[in-house]
Amino acid sequence: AQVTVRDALNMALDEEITRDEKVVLLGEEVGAYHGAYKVSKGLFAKHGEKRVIDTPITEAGFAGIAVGAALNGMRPICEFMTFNFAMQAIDHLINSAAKTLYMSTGILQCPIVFRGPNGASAGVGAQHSQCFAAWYSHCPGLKVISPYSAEDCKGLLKAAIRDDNPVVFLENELMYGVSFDMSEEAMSDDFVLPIGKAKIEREGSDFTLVAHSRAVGTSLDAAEQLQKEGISCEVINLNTIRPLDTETIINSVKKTNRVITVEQGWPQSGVGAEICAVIMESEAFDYLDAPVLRVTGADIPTPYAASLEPHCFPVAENVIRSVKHSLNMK
Amino acid sequence: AQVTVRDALNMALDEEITRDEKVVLLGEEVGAYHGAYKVSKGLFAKHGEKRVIDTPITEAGFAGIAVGAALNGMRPICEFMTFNFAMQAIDHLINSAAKTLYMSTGILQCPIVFRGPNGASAGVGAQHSQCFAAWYSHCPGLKVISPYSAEDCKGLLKAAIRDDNPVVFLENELMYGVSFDMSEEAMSDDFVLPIGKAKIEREGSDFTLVAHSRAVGTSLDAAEQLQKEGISCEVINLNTIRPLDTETIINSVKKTNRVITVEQGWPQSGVGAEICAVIMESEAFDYLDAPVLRVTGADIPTPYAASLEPHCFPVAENVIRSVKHSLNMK
Amino acid sequence: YARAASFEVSPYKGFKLDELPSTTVEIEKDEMMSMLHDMLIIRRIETQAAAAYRTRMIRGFLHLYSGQEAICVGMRAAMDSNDSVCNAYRVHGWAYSLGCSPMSILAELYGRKDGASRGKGGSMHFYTPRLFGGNGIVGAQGPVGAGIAWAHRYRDEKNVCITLYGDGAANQGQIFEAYNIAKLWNIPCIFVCENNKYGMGTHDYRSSGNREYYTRGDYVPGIWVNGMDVLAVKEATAFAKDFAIENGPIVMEMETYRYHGHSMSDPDTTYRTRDDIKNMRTNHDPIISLRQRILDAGFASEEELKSMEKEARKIVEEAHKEAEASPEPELSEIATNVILDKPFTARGCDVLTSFSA
Amino acid sequence: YARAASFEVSPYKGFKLDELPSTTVEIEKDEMMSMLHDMLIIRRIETQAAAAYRTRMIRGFLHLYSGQEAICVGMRAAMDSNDSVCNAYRVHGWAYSLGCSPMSILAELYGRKDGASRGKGGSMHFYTPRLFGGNGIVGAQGPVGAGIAWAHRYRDEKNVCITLYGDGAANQGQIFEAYNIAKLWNIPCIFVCENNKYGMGTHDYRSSGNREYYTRGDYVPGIWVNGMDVLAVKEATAFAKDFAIENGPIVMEMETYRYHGHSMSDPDTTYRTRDDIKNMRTNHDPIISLRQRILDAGFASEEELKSMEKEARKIVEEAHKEAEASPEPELSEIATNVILDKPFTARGCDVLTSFSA
Ligand SMILES: Cc1ncc(C[n+]2csc(CCOP(=O)(O)OP(=O)(O)O)c2C)c(N)n1
Ligand SMILES: Cc1ncc(C[n+]2csc(CCOP(=O)(O)OP(=O)(O)O)c2C)c(N)n1
Ligand SMILES: [Mg+2]
Ligand SMILES: [Mg+2]
Repeated sequence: AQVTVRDALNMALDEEITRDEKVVLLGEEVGAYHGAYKVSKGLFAKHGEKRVIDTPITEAGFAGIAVGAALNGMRPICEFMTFNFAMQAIDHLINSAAKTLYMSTGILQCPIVFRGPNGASAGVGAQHSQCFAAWYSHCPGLKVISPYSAEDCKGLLKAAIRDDNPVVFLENELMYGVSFDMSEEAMSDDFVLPIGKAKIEREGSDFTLVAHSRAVGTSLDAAEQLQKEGISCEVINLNTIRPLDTETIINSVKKTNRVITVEQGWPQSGVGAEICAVIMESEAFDYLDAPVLRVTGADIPTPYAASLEPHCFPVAENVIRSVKHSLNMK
Repeated sequence: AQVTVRDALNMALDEEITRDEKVVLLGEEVGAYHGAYKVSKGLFAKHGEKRVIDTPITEAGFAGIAVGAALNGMRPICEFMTFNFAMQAIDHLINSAAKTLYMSTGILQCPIVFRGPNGASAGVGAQHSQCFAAWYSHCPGLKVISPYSAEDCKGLLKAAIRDDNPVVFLENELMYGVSFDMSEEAMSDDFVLPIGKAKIEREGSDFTLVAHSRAVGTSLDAAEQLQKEGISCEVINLNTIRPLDTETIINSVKKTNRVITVEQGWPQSGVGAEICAVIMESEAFDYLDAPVLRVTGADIPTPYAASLEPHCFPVAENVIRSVKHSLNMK
Repeated sequence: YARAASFEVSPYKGFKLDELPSTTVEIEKDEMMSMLHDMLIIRRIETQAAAAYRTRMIRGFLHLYSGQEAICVGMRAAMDSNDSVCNAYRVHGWAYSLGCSPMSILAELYGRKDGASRGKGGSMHFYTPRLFGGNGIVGAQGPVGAGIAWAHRYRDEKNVCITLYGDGAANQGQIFEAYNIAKLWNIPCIFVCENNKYGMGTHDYRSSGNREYYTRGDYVPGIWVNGMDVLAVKEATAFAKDFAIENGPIVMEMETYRYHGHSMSDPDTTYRTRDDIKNMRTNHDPIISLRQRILDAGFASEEELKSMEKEARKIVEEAHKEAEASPEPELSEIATNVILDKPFTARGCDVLTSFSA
Repeated sequence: YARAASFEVSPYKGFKLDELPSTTVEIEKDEMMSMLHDMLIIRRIETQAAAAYRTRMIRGFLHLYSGQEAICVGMRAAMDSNDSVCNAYRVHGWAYSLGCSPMSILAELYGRKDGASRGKGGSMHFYTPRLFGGNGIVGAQGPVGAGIAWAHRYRDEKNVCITLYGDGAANQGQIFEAYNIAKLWNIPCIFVCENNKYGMGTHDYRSSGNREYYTRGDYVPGIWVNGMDVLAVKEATAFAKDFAIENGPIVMEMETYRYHGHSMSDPDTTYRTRDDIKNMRTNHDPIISLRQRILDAGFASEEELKSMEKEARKIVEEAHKEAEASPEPELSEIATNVILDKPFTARGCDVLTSFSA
């Protein structure tokens, strides 16, 4: 079936709330209003206000409450209207959620999912466009997921909710309305995908493109176009940023000998930088025929104007240009 | 003269508060109590409560107030008792301070310094030991300084206070009591160091060690020991993490052909990862005789016990082992 | 016609205040006419923006101020030119009141070069030397506004910062942190809660433990004002300004209403009815009541007011045309003001692309 | 000797409460003796910890609870075994009250394997199934504690979470956010402000706009309790627990005093005098006053109390010896419980080093 990312996420939430009465969804406008981006549409009516809970606009407060509830036996899904607003609560994600299992040597567990749209939408300006994948994946104690397709979203959100560790689940607003083909298997209530496994979205032999979230689409576009010029690209959809599936990356490099990383976030100490380091430090390095190049968001706060904003986020052309540069082509 | 890092910082604060009446220092316990780590000792008595201001324990509140004051013509130095607590206020550093110049197209400027101890101290546990260099340096609009010696601290803190951009100045508590020789020039009121310039702390020909903050000391120790085995290391003290002095790094790689990065923070998408990427993407790549390796903090929340904690932060031995591994030595 | 008149305005409610502003307000004709003019212009700008949003000339968010105009116009009338304002994202009315031309406002919304922020800020981010945003993060403007006010006091200026936030934002912890420091440091900050009853789709009884926003400063005195009565707003603001300069912070609650959805994409039907809105528009509109007062006082005739309305419409139409004609910012603008240092180069989306300023 | 007696305890102050707890407290001898025992043990643990800190057996921070023991002991006496506690870093007394042995507390401080968190948490981070830290970030425990209480209500348990913070922490914005949500959701959270007058070196008149902490919940009712009177603490907590389960959140202010510096490295002289401390120790000590009541009631003789004190000292001395004899955690512990997945490998400080769990 054709399913949008939004509906896939909605299915995952619905199924897991149904499956386990410890699971609740809380956040701003998730209930009566159906979610600011309608991801939780219908859930309030179906599951009631005990399970789908509207909060005031106080991120530190409700994220901390969600963490407390998780420590005391619940399995909350804490939605941030966007991850930009999670900065108000980030101490709870890092210090209260990610570190407590370790500090308590296992006395307390924190099974919680923090989710919401991450990164840039369209025309929302500098304060609403930041990608937090690199920040969260920097920190031990968390798992960090940044899925691409409807199937990824469903399978990984369900896995995240069932996981006993704190998980940061980074969605992308521009993807919510995008439809994907979804297998029958994926439509089932029991469909979960493994956290920590990257997915080869397209096999190829000349080049490896490593991407996450929306940038996977950008990479697939570029691969399509490059194929026409006889360049065969393998596209890796990371899906999970922490723990990073280094094995899949390394194996691909061994095959293609060339890598471009593709992400929407800023470059410095971003996800692409980590992939460069992973390749440096592994046997993959010896297989490189050319240095790894990064395609990233521009190193600039996001401008509003339609004439500027598109230059801040990668498109297929950036990938193609990088590939050709790497191959010394014009 | 022999000067501790603490006294060097104190001198910088004192001189700049004296020099410009727009400059104020605010934070928890900076005044009557002389600073939790005595960095601001004597300043309250000397400059009075108008210039050296104690705040309640409300980081979002006082950091936001400091940003507002900076936007309205003052030049505040906002101290966080440690940068762990700045997570409560991080939205103001990123969204209120770093992005306003851009969003306002230059109508508003935000000349502010956020400073305080960053990274691990000794025996303070998981919530008090995090290094934020990678996080802040990820974000355009900020300058990020992570100095090493007393001279660096003095010259760069003064430069940060005089800079018209928001600056994050990351100190290290374990360095406060360490003494360094300070040149006569550096003792003067007018001594400032350029932001964005790395410093070659030790010249060498066989290997480049790139480090910041306390890890510079670790690298110098390692270089010293390796010299005895005939391996000559060049030690680069980054001093500034954003903007990164890629030129100095690249030039050194061209000379030595081998690099180890050394930092106290976690590995994933850390400062070392960025250096790997910078080398990948520059002509330096072609000069590499071996892949860049990272020496970092362990990928673990910091444990308290004295038997575990030292394994979480790099010592000279980690650098030496990495160097020898790179050289295929035993 | 008369030159001035006095009016009975809506009564205030006080919290920990010994005195309240006068409910008899003496005002000159010219000032009243100019208030009406400004409110009409703001209303027209918002109407024009809504239309442009529908034709996709405006992207992203668009938070309209229609219904709340009496607040910016009334408060501006009590400010002097060195007073400051720090606001949230519902800011077009304030931008106009503090000197942005209708053209520069619309051009900003259209993402054009002649926009108040050269098209780089967008709908939420307006600035003038005394308007400190246009902040997109709910509640962040609370401490920032207090800091702006602190700088006034630091320089011994007899000025305040008017720091505005909504009924939803009123629950944000950093608002309380700002109250506390403002009280301790005696900061001349006027905290203004624009209570339009909703934070997005949430009625404030679902978000606020105490809905008497003027009392929420605890140890900070407060005053409730009918935010639909521009004369009451002006009078109360003058009072609050004197109070703040003398005594430190004060909280003002301005009760008001927004006519549009939260942002333009808000369906606006899950949480209130069209009748609710119609009732407010008909019976509590700040422009209608000001207009009536002008007529009652004999300051102007129905025809004169009609022509003022026409005039306002024309001004905004011309502004729209000019804004529409303004070019989009050139690519060379992309890297300016990331940081002040020059020369400055920012990396673009790939290793071959960079932008310089 | 008598089996029970009744005492007049320190009067309470109420905020938005119709009733107050009784000031006449009926209590059995055994319970009183056990309270004294517990307070003595806690005091000895802290004294021992202070000594160990001076010999560098304890690293980093060490926040002692001496002077404040009546709070954890009195509150524990009103709790049942499924009630929860969420605290800040000044937590040793609470760890003991909720079941950590003196040995496991000292061993944690010494960084040993038999420590309550196997030496990995340290002085600030204690846990039991019902003690949710030991939190090092000032104010963070506010919402977390409310969330713990929320889970109790979600499961229809008749339990509360006692959520403690200091007079300094009371200004943190997230405390107000927690009050608000707790009120809206009717959460059975007892917010307890342990007002020991100082946040580090700052007297609370320099940090708090309103120092009547029991009134700071605005729409959340409050009660002031003499935190040096263990019987008043117990009675008021029983009252608060009933109230919270029925009506939602309540704020308790416990007025108290800390005898040591903020942490052991605090010189403790810039902000108060030795005489201040001596006065509190002599005239307001919670142990001395409980002891006197026991004597007055004829529950025990001076000699019996002396021997109880000796006994407490012995228990802690033995605990110290055992803790000291406990080995340091093995390196294999370094990577356990970073994450629950198994097998798990964490990167160490260089590319050749890794740790597995
Ligand atoms: C910290 C943060 N959380 C959430 C949002 C999303 N958001 C934008 S406006 C808004 C509602 C605010 O309501 P209110 O304060 O009453 O102001 P109004 O829109 O009514 O003017 C929300 C939830 C945000 N911008 N920032
Ligand atoms: C967010 C944050 N800011 C600052 C600190 C440093 N700090 C630790 S305890 C403390 C004082 C707290 O005082 P209070 O709340 O009165 O508790 P008390 O120590 O008196 O028990 C401070 C400033 C911290 N741990 N967390
Ligand atoms: Mg509102
Ligand atoms: Mg205290």
